[in-house]
Amino acid sequence: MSAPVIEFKNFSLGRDIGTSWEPLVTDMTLQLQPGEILGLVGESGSGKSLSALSCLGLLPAKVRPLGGQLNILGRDSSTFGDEEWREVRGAQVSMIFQDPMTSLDPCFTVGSQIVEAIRAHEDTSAKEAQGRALEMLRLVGITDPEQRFGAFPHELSGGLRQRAMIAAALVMKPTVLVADEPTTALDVTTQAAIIEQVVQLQQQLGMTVLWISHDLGVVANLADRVAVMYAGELVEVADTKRLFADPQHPYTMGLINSARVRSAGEPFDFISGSVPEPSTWPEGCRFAPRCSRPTSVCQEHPAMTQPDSGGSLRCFHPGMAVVS
Amino acid sequence: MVTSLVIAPVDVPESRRHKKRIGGITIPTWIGVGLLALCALLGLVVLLAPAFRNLWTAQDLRATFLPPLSSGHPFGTDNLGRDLMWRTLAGLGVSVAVGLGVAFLAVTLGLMVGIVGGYFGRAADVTSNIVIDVTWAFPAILLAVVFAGWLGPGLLTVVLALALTEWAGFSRIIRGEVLSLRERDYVSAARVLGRNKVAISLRHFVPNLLPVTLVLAVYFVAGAIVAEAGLSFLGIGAQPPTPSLGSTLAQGRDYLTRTWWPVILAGGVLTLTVLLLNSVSDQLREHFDPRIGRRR
Amino acid sequence: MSYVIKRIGYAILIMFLASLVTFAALRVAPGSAVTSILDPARTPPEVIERYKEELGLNLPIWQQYVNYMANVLRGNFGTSLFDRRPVFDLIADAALYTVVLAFAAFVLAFGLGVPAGVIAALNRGGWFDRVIRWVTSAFMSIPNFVLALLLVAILGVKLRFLPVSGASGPANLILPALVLAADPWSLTTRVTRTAVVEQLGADYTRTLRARGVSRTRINWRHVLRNALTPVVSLGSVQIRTLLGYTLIVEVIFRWPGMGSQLVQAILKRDYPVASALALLLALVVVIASTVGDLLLRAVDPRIRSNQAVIS
Amino acid sequence: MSPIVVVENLTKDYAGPSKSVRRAVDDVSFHVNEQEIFGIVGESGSGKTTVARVLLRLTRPTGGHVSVAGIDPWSASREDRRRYHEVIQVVFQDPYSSMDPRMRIGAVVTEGLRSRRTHDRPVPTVAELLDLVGLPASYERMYPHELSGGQRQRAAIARALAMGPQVLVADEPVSALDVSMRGQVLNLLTSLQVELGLTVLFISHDLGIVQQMCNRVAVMHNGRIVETGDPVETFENPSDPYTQRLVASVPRIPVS
Repeated sequence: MSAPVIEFKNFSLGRDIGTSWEPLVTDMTLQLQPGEILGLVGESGSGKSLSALSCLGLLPAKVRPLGGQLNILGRDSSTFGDEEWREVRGAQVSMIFQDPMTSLDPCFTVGSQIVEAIRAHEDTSAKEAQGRALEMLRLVGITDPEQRFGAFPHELSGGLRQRAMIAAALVMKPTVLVADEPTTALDVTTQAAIIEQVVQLQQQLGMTVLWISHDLGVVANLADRVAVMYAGELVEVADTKRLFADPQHPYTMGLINSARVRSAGEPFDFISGSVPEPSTWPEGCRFAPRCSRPTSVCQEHPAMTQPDSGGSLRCFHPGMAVVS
Repeated sequence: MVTSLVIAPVDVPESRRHKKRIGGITIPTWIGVGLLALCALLGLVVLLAPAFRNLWTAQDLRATFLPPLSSGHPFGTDNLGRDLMWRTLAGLGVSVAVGLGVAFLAVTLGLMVGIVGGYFGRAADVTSNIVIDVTWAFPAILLAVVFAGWLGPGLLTVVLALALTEWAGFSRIIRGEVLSLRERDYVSAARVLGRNKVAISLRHFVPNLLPVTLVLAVYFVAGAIVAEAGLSFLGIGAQPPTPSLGSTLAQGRDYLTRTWWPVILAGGVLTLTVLLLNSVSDQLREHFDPRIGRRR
Repeated sequence: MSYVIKRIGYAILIMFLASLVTFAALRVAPGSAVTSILDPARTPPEVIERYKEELGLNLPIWQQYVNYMANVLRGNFGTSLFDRRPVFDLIADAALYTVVLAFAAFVLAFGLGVPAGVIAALNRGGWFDRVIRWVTSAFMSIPNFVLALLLVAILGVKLRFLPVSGASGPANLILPALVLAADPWSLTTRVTRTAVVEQLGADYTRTLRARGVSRTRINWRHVLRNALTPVVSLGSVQIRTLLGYTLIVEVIFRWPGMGSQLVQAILKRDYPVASALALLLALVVVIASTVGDLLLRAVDPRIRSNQAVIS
Repeated sequence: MSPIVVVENLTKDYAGPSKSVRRAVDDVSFHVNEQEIFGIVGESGSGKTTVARVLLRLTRPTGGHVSVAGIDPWSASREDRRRYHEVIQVVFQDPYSSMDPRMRIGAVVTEGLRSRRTHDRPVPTVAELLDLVGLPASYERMYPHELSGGQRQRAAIARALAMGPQVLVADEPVSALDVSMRGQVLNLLTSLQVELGLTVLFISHDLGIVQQMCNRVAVMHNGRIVETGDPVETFENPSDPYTQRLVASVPRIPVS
C-alpha cells in the first residue's frame, strides 16, 4: 500500500466554551489511500463535517485541534502557516459543499469564480484562465459553457450550480476532493447525475475522494470503503461490500436497517432514543444508551480495534445481531 | 420601496450569546440590572415632577444667572432666577412623558397597519404600502413642523405629530416580519386547525413580534425625547410656563455669551437620557435576538 | 427596464398623494391665510372676501387644488403672503444653501463612515473597533442641536476659532456640516461594520478559501462587494434623515437654507412658501428612495435579475 | 371501499417572472379510498405539495375540483367549511417551523380544539393526546425547542388528531429527521392509521418508505401524475419513462 494522502492519527477536535474545551471529535484514526473513494457516514452532530473541514484547515472560529495528528500529503498539518494552507487548498486538497446557493458568491458570475480559483495559484493571463475555466465547465457536463460562464449563481438550477461548484473545485486538478454532502440539497435524479459525474472525474483525474454523507444508499453505490461516525468518534471502518454484508457495530447495523427497504406492510426499523449532544455524551460506550444489548462492560469506553475480518471497529460485542 | 427605518446595529460578543438560563428564565446581566434601575429612576422623575411644582416655578429676580454649585442651586439659576436643577428635572419628566406617549401610539398604529398589510390580503397590503410611503416622504421633523403649523404649538401637537410620522418605518419592519412569519408551517397548521386571521394574528404574530416591538419602542422613546426637545427649542413644542429641556436650551442659547452652563447641563441631561435608552434598546436586542433591526 | 418604469410610476403616485397631503395640511388648516394677515375683528367682511377672492380661497377645495397643481407644474408656486416676492425666487436661493449643506454632510457621513466601518469590521475586537463603538454611541446619543450649541459655545464664543453664524464664506459651512454629519456618520459606520462582519462569516467565503483564494482578496473583493447592498439602501434613508436635521441645524447656525425658511414660514402661516418647501423636500425624499431602489438593483444581481432559472 | 378524497382535473398556476405563468399542477385527477394509505411521490417542483395544500384549503386552485368526505372546501357553505377542519388534518415536514416557538406543547396540541364543531365526541385532554402519540404527560409544560425532532413530530401528530379527522395529510413527515429515528415516527403513523381507521395521504420523495407503507401510489412529475398503482408493482416494473429514471436514480443499499 502506498502512503496515505490524508492521515488522521488519534486526532481530536474541540470547541472553546469559555472555561474549558468541549470535545466534538475524539480519537479519530483514519487513512485516505490514494485513488480511493472513502465514504464518511454519520447522523447530525457526529463530527463528520468538522473532520472534513480540518483537511483544509477551515475549522469554524473557536474550534481547534486538541490532540493527535493530521497529515496531509505526508506533511504534518499542525506546522502549516496561513500561506502553506492557502497553497494546499484548491491545488492539492479541494472541497465542495452541501448548499451550492450559499456557497457561491452571489455577486460574481460562476465563470469569474472559476477563473479566480486558477489565478489564486498560477500567474496566468486572464484569457488563458478563462479558456481553462470553459474547458472545466464542459468537463463537469455543462452544455453551452460559454453562456453559463457569464451566469450569476441564482440564475442556475440547483444541479447546474453544484456542477459549477465542482468545476471551480477541480480546475486545479487537486489530489484530494473532500465532498461534504454535495447532493443532499438536490433531487434524486440530479443526485444520481452528479454522483456519476464525480466518479467519472475521479477516474479521469486520478483523484482521491472523501465523500461525506448521512445517506447510506449514496455511499453504498459510490465508495470503496466506508467509515461510520457516531457522537464524535469513528465506530466502524470497512470495505463497502463487507460493511453492508456483515456490519459489526450495532450502530452500523441499526443505521443500515433503518435505511433499508423492507416488504410492504412490514414495520420500519429504527434505533431507539436520539443522537446525543456533545455535552451529554456518556462516559463509557457512547452508543450504549441506544444499543439493544448493552452489558456492564459497556460502561467502559471501548478503543478502536482491528478485527480479523478487516477494517477497524469500536465495540466490545462485535457482530451481535440487533433484533428489533 | 425597499428603504425603511434603520437603527444602528449592535454586535453581540460571542461569549454573551450563550445565555445562562435557569428554568427558562434568562438571568439578566449586571449591566441590565443597572440600566433597569436607571429607567426606574427616570420613571420616578416623570411621576413626581408635577408634585414639586413650586420648586421649579419659584422665581427670584435677585439671584439670576447664578453659576452651578451655588448654595441651594446645584445647577445654578436662569435669567429669571429659577433653579436650573429642578427645571431640568421637570423638563426631563415632560420629555419622557412625551416620549412614552409617542412610542405607545406609534407602536400600536405600526403593529396594526403592519399586520393588516402583511396578512390581510393584497388590497390591504397595497393600500398600507402607499400610506406608509407617503408618510415616509416627509422627514419626521418636517411633518412635525407642518402639524405644529396646523394644530398650533404645544405638547399634544408634538405627541400627535411624532406618532403619526414615526409609525411608518416601524410598520414597514412589522410588515416584513409578518411576511416571513406567515410562511411558517405553524401558521399553515393553525389555518388547517380552523383558526381565522384575527385569531392567528393575536395568537401567533403578536407574541412573536413582541421582541422587535419592545426594542424599537424603547428606541422610539429616545427619538421622541430628542424630537420634543428640538421642537420646543424651535418654539413649536412646549409653551411657557411648561418646563422643557428644549426651551431651557433655547433660553441658554440666547444668553450664551453670558453663561454657558444652562446649555451644558440641560444638554448633558438630555444626552445621558438618550444614551441610557439607547443602551437599554441595545441590551434588549442582545437579549432577544441580535438580528432585530438590522434588516432594511 | 419595465421595473424602472414601474418604480418611477409609483414614485409619481406617491408624489401626487404627498402633494395632496401638503395641500390639505396647509390649506384646510384652521386659521386661514387671510386671518393670519388681516385681523378679522377689525377688518370689514368685504375686505376679507375680496382678499379671499384674490387668493382663490373662495373656490371649491378641489378647484383650489387643481389650480395649485397647475401652477406648481408650471413652476409657479405663488407669491409669499408676507414680502410678496414669488415663492420660486425665495426658495431657489434657500434650496441652493440647503443642497450645499446637506451634500457636504452626506459626503462626510459616507466618505468617513464607510471606511471606518470597514476598518472596524476587519479588525473586529481591536482598539480601533472599540474606539469606533464608543464614539458612535456617543454621537448617536447627543442630539445634534445640543452638539451644535456646544460647538457654538466652545468654538464660537470662547475660542472664536470658526464662524458660527450666517453664510458669509466657505468657513461658515464647516461647523453646520460637521454637526449635521455626526449622527448619519455613526449610523453609516455601524451599518457598514455589521454588513461587513456578516459577510465575513458567509458560506461563500469558506468556499473561496477552500480554493486557495487569499483572505485579503476575499475581504477586499468579495466581502466588500456583498456588503454594499445594505450600505446603498442606507443612503436614501440618510438623505431623508439629513433633510429633517437641516431644519434645526440651519436655525442654530443661522444658515439661510430651506430649513430655517420653512420654520419661519410655518410659524408665520405663510402657506405658499410652506407648502412649496414641504413639497420640494418630499420630492427629494421620494427621488432619493427611487434612486436608492434602482441603485440597489444595479448593485445586487439577485434583485436585478428576474429572468427565469436556466435548468 | 369508497373514495373519501376525490381530486378531479386539478390545475394550479403561479405567476412567474415577467408575466409568464408557471403551471405547478396540471390536470391532476385521483381518488383515495377510505382507510387507505395513499402515497404521492415526486421531486421538488413536481406539484405534490401543492395538491396537498389545495386539499387543506391553504392554496386556491386555478381549475378543477377537490372534495374530502363529500365537502368541496372551495365551494362549501360556511358551516361545512367549519366542519372541514374535523375532516382533514396535516403533519408538516419541518418539526422546527411547524410549532410556534412561544407556545408550550400543551397549548400546541390543543390549539384547534376551540374550533371543533361536533360535540357528540368527547373532547380529548392534553394527557390523552400525548399518550396517544407515546409522549409522557409531563411534556405538556415543555417548549418545542426542548424536544427532539422525533418528539416534535409526535406532538404535531397529536395536534392533528385532536380534531378527530378522517383524513391525515403527511407532507414529508420524516425527511427532516435523522435516519435512525425515522422508523419511530413512521411506525406510529401506521399503527394510528389502523387503530383510528384513518385515511392517510402520504407525500414523500422517498420511494422506499412509500413502497413499504402505502397501499397505492401516484408518481408526479412537472405537475402531472405520470403513473398510479400498487407501489411494489409500480417501482419494480415502472411503465412511465420518468418513473423508470426516478427508480433507477434511487441509491439502494445492497441486500445482504
